Amino acid sequence: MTKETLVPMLGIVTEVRVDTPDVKTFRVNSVEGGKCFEHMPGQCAMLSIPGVGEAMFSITSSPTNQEFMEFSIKKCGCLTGWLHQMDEGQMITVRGPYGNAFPVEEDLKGQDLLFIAGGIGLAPLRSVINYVRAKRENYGKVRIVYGARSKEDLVDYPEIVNEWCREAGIDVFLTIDQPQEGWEGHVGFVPSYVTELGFDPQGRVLVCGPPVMIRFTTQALMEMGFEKNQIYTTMELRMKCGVGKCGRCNIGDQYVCKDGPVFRFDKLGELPAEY
Amino acid sequence: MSVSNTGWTPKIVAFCCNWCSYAGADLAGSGRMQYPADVKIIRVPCSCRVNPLFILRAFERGADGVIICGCHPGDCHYTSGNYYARRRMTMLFSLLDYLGIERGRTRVEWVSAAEGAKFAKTMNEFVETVYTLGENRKLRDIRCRK
Amino acid sequence: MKKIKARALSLLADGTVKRVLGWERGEDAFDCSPALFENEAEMERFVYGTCAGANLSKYCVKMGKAEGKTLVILKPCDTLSFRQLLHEHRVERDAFYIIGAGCTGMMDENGLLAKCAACKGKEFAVYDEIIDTEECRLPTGTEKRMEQVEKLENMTAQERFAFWQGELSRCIRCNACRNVCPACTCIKCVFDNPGSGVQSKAPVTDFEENMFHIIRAYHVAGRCTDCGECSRVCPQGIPLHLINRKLIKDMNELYGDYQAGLGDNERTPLTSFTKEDAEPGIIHERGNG
Amino acid sequence: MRKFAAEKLEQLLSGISMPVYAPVEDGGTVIYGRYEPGMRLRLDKLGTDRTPKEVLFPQWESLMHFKMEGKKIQLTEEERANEDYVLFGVRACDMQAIRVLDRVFLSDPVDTYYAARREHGTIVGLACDAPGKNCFCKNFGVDPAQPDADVVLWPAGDEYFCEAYTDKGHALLNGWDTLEADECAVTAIKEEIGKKYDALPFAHLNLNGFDGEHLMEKFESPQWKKLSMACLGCGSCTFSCPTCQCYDIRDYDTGNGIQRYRCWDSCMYSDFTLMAHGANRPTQLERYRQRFMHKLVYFPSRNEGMYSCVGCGRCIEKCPMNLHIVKVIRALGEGEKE
Repeated sequence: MTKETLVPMLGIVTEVRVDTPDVKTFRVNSVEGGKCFEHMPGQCAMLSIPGVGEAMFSITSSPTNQEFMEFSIKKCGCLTGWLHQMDEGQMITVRGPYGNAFPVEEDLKGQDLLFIAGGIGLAPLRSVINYVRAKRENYGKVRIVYGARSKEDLVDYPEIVNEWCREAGIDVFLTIDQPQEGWEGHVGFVPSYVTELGFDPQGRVLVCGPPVMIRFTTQALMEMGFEKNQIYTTMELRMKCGVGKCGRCNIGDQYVCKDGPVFRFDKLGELPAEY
Repeated sequence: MSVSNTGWTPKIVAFCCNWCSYAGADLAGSGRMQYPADVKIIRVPCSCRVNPLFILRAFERGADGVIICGCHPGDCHYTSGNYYARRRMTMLFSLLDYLGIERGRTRVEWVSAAEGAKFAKTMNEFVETVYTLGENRKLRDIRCRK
Repeated sequence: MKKIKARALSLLADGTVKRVLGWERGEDAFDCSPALFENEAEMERFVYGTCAGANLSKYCVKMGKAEGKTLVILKPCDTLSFRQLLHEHRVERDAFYIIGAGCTGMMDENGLLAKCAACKGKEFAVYDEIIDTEECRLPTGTEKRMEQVEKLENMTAQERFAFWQGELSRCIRCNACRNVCPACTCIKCVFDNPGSGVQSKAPVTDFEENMFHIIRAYHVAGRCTDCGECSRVCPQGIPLHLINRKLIKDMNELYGDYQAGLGDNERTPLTSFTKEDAEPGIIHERGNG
Repeated sequence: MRKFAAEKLEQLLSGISMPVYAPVEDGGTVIYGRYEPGMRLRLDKLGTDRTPKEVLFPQWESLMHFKMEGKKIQLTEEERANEDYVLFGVRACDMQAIRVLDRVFLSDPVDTYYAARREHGTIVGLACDAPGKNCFCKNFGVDPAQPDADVVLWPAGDEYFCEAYTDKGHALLNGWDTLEADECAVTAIKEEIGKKYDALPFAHLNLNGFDGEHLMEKFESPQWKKLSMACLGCGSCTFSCPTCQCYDIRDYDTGNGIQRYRCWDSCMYSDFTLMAHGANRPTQLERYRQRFMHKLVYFPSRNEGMYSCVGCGRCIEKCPMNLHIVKVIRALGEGEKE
């Protein structure tokens, strides 16, 4: 943890991987080598390029990775546009970790886990998935439903196909929005695919994706009999300080950067729907 | 010229219209007419392209004088751009004057493509005026000081 | 002004208008806020009197998009702003029923408002009907409109600079002057646009205040009706209208008398020209340097 | 309890070796500015035009500098405040506001920029001998007669009673030439203040229901639409408020490096929550609601019932359209208190 609230540490981008046409994954090390700090799955960090801006990104790599941190970032604004132009060796500033994490050592322990992600929504869940894979004995069955607009838009496709799909005890269900040449898998939106697959309402569900997807997916899950306290999601709002002081990400009496970004659905229901 | 014992030379931003004044500046250059290197030329399509914010931004970032050059009234490539610019700049400079900013730091001059000599002369005069006014302190962002 | 309330109620009752944009009574005699009334029960809190200093024209930009006609109460000076908005096609005439409300000068706790002290007259520039009294047709205030501008013009440049630094350094960049201005109707202000390079939320240095206020006044030059709201709302009491008035004075002197919001010509002095206009150098020849 | 003659006050202030920030006039407005001998003190002014918050949390402050060279970045932190100073003449409401700021900035993780300033300051409070018609501090548990400061002054005609409550306060007061005074006089003053306060129009508002338990009920109130209708979305309430602490962090390219600074921001501004995919509070209604909900419901829900409104009355005076927190409390609350 960085001691000072607003002063970042320096990091170096040691590898840039092109995932999809608009998503790149950046490997970040501290200047001395190694990781900038330790984190838990679901936590975030503030990345910045001085003069361009600073923003919150979820840490995509698992804490069990001892060598580096990874951030999967979709190009959608000013700062992310700049990040996408970076080459290896570029220094950036990093501060964190911020926010709570998925309760991997508490509520999720010993449970069957269902991960549902859409598009870049896989980024925060990938950290959990790899954490769970590393500590496989602590968790039950793992099922992953992941959808994107097209095959090219599936983030981390090689890792999913080469590692996750081949691992025992992990079922991966992929889907894309539109039929596409060379794609033999499922076609359709994530929520309807979830309904189609039909899951036993037990264990814990972790959902992340575009707001619309989250809304319809949770509806589908409820219809299957899942309870609100079985479902977790992670949120994103505009943030500046990352420590619950600048007031930007305030929803109800919660600060998404400090009390979130991971919320259980029953808790979310108690908050004003300003997200 | 304009180098004193302190070594200070004024920074001048000149907005030149593409069709007349920029060509005039070109002519001054190719005719080997001397004017100070402190003048930084920014080419704009027409003198009426100069937004008042451009001028204020130039002052913010440390310019000591701003001059706008365009085609002579009646000769605008877009028929009437410089007529609008004339009114706008009159109002803006009058307002700056009203706020207590030195009048000599702003100027408008009409320079045609054939007037290389006038361009050089105007710049020499303007640099001289700004030089006597000294550093721009009233309209500068202190953070930009070295 | 019971007549205005009664008329508003009857227009509301017969369906001519769907809602009334007026003022709502507050905690005391000087406390009244602009408000929207949609039925008779709500109209119970309607008030019009010397506390109604706010110019309701700005709200009309938003309100014009609502379904059905809106009744709006405008004072003589407010009608200029409204008409200027009409010129700029920011409001639709048909969307509003305008009651021109007589005005004897608006007050706050400290007496007559500064903008009323230099009243521009009691003519209505646009209205459907006028409700006023004899007394309302007498001009209020005694101050000549350009008196203070002239005083400043006669100072030396250094004095003027000191005066404006003293005033503008108090600015807290709350944007009240901009947000209240009926002429400031840009959908996205350049000072709110991260891409403009001048977006800023705090008076970081003296310069930023200068830049904000120069651009604010300049951008409404020719469209500013001198309604005086900018100075009225300033929480730091900066006489911002003096910047706008200087521009008005210059335009009148150089390009002929002009009052924004009057006439049918949509061209303002800064969106028109003559071939014989004065050269910018003219400012070097006038007043104090 | 000590006392000194009122005429000696300026002499005492001038004698303090540290910088003194006190309510002084600045072109018609009253601000907490650096006091210099000969300046006119405005201890009579309630609800100063700018708040003492600015001394601890300035509207603008530099945080750090970056030098960019190729792919390299060099970071230099701005130095923290390290000079002792005195903040003089803080009213009870503004003092409570500083406690509110403490809750925000000194809670974990501590904001060291604020903490440094807080640590170096000695605050001299001033009891309100004449609370005004816009005052409603007691509703939020603030006693206008007893600011929660290091040293408190009670004006009483031609003298001031004073008492120190902390080590910092004692250190300051020990340097002053004061006389022994009778506690009873101050008790009488306090009673007098209480009576004056009770006669004020907003003295007793009903705050029942402004808490975390009624969060959704207050949030969903149909009143917000009417209340927010006239809101211009300016920041005059926010910037005049002694407790509003939302800020923005921005970078400025000075031409020879990047300066990262922080400045006040307002939840009333349309770009406050704007992200690449839009804003989550898209209209003025939501933004208006956010400000008052935060002060009256969200903040107390997080902070054991401590409101982040202190009843100073500045927003009543400053709002261009006379929309203010008392109107909100009355519209959303349960009527007047018996």
